[in-house]
Amino acid sequence: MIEVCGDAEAALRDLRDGATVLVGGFGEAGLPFGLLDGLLRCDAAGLTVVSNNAGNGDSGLAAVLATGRVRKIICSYPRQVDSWVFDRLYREGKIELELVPQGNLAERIRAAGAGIGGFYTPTGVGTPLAAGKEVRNIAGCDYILELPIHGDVALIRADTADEAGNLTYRKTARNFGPIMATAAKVTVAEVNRVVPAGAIDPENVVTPGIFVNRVVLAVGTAKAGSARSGSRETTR
Amino acid sequence: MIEVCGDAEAALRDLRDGATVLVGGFGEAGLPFGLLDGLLRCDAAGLTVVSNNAGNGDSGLAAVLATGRVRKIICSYPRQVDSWVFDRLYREGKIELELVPQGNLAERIRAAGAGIGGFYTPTGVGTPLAAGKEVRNIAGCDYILELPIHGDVALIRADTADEAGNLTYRKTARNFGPIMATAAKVTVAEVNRVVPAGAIDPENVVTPGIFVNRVVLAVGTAKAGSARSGSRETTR
Amino acid sequence: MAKLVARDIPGGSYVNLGIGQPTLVADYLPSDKHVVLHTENGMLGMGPQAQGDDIDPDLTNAGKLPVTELPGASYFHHADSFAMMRGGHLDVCVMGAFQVSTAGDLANWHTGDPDAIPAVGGAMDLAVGAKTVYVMMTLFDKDGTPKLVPKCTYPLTGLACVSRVYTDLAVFRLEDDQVYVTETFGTTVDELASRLRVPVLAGPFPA
Amino acid sequence: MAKLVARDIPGGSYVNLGIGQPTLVADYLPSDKHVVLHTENGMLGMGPQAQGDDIDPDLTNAGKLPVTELPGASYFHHADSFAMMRGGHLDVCVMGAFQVSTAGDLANWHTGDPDAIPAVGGAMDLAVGAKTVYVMMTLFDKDGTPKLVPKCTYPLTGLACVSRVYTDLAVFRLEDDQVYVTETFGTTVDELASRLRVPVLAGPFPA
Repeated sequence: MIEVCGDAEAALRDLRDGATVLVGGFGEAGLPFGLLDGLLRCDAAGLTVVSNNAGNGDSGLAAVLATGRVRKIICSYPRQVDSWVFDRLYREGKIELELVPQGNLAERIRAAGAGIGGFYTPTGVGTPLAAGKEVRNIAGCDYILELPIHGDVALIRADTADEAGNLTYRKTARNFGPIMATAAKVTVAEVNRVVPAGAIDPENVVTPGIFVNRVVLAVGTAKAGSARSGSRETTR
Repeated sequence: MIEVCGDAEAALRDLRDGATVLVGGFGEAGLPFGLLDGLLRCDAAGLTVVSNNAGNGDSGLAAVLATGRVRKIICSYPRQVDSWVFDRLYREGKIELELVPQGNLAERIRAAGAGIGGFYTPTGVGTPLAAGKEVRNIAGCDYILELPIHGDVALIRADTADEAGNLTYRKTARNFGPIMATAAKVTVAEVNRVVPAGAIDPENVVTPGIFVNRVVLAVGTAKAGSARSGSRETTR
Repeated sequence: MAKLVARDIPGGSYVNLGIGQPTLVADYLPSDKHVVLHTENGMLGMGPQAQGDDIDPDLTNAGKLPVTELPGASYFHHADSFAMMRGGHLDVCVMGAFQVSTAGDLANWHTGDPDAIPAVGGAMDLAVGAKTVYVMMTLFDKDGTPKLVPKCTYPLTGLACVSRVYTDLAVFRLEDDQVYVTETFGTTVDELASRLRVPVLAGPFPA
Repeated sequence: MAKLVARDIPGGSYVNLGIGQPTLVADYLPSDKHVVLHTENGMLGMGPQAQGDDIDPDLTNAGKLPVTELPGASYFHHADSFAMMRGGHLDVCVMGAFQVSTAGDLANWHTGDPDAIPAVGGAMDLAVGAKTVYVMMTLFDKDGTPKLVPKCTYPLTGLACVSRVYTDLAVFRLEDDQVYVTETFGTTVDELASRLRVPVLAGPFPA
């Protein structure tokens, strides 16, 4: 059974200083704009954010970075044409960057959710991003050891939630949502609608409810990927 | 684009001596009975079979083992009330057994499909099944190193295939199918029906077509998990 | 015994019930307790055993028995199912045992008989993965040998994983290498202390 | 150049087209060639760029541009998408490059400028994962410096991964540390040999 929160602040009520926050999305597809807006209104500082990108324009993740409350970002692709907020903080030395190849980032998040202590990946071998990492030859190929990335909170964007917490996603907005949901102590999903348990075909559930703690309905925002507001079709 | 084979023998035409064959199923749910019947009629010997169980009764995987053409089985739960074929071969020293905890078995198959060179798992630490395996302490916990299990051929049971090779499954018959499909050079799926590309909602595809090479329609067998015969709804 | 286990499972938990006796626990979990059952072959939201026309060979539990699905169920493949277990997402798992040690070590997959054909299934994954592991077993085997032991002599399933042991004679809580007796059935803590080869303390369940 | 790459992609291949120029290759892949496009943000069966009402902010390619879906498409999450790449399931990927070495080493994510903000994305995963890596680039940079080099001086993306290089002046095949020129455009093999700092051999494409 999930908790359907009235607003993003309620969903983020136990966010603490120094927390690691996993933020879904690839570019703006799958970015939980409503939850990020809620994050703006939280006090927690010294955060580590794990997300594929480091914000675009002035809203969403960029607005969160602009508060100065993010100490470090772990991502694969911070530099974009409109990543000026991150760019400035980085050049001013106000934010730490851990750059991780995208597939290793995804696999490290999955490993955290799957109870894997570490894994050997071929990605990055022989490159500067393997610096300081253990290299091991297995069956004739070189691999580097990568460790899991655990989150305190995961903020993800989904399409439909049922009251058992099961989630579906929309198209490529699925991206990091399903794996981040598994890797955090508390997972909050921003959704377009909440339906009764049983309304999602069990064969089509992408994220089982065991990985979801709280849900908030999306509010329409000008830049939101799935911009339409959420609806609660029914309550139990 | 997948190849729809007329029968199991055609689908198994390039099975070679010494091949590693991944066989889906948990008990009889998801066991590809038609493909296993086809395997009976192949000549390939010295096979290694990877499957959760080691056959029940006298049909399916048990019948394949009874041919004496399986040199080794990698599985988690060979001993069952009706596993007499395996039991006899094992006691006679005619089959080698590699016993792997079920989750490590699943993760090793996934690792093969995912290009992971090895991974650290907590499962089995301190037990006889960790004998000879590297133990490593990471962040205060002990883990053992497990290596991927690659297949030459995967034989799986699915529900619907589209002509792009996308698969859906039925209920708990899904079990090992999706991961075995990723871990073999050639994947053959036994299905209940083949539909045109586009007939499966892209959100509901469980195994993307990239992992599927050949499809055969299921034939009704008395013991088959999904016993109804397959149908080809349309061809391109 | 199944009734006691059911009583002690917190409402809203995600629970895996092992093969055999533990499956009986499901009969004592009222639906308003909102316990969600996991079966490691790939399902959450498992319902009661299937009967008659509801039997579907594609819908079974880990014991390969036909079961049903409840509203809010989901299906997933084996790697995802065991990731769920290994990753610490299940609140409780209930398993049988040959032996449990005072440190919470579990032996339940092999008697050590060199002639036995070994089979492990998902027992080791459950032992390390679930947040809490409850064991259901008789306290003594047929020869009267205690199954709650200072150190397991049977091959281990997992280390320091069991937190509660439900037996025909008493319920035990294992904590910091201490054994607390929290309930007795037709016996006393003193009598248990004399029959077991491990020190036991009388102790109520924590709230 | 995009047309040549498209010509050389085998029918029925699963292909990832990198950001920028490689995306143009899609325009030259006729549908009867049955090439299936992968985008690493989580889709197989990607169609052309979306226009007008077809634009859906939830359906984008790896360059974050709106795209469409073709019949037979599928969506999957990032761990599955990169497992597909890393696991060697893609037949061809096409990327841009700053430098390619004769051994097939690829440098395409960082110029080495210490002031630059680094960003890598999925380039390293594609470099190690795809069965064959084609590079599209100009053969010389603005200063006339060759980009096909004995050894990359820019930070590497992957080792020994590139097998073909499509440039404005010629197409190259890299094999066993040899550079074969398979086509030239307004130049000759001899002329190329004199302008490059690596030995080149004239060689036809293998069948």
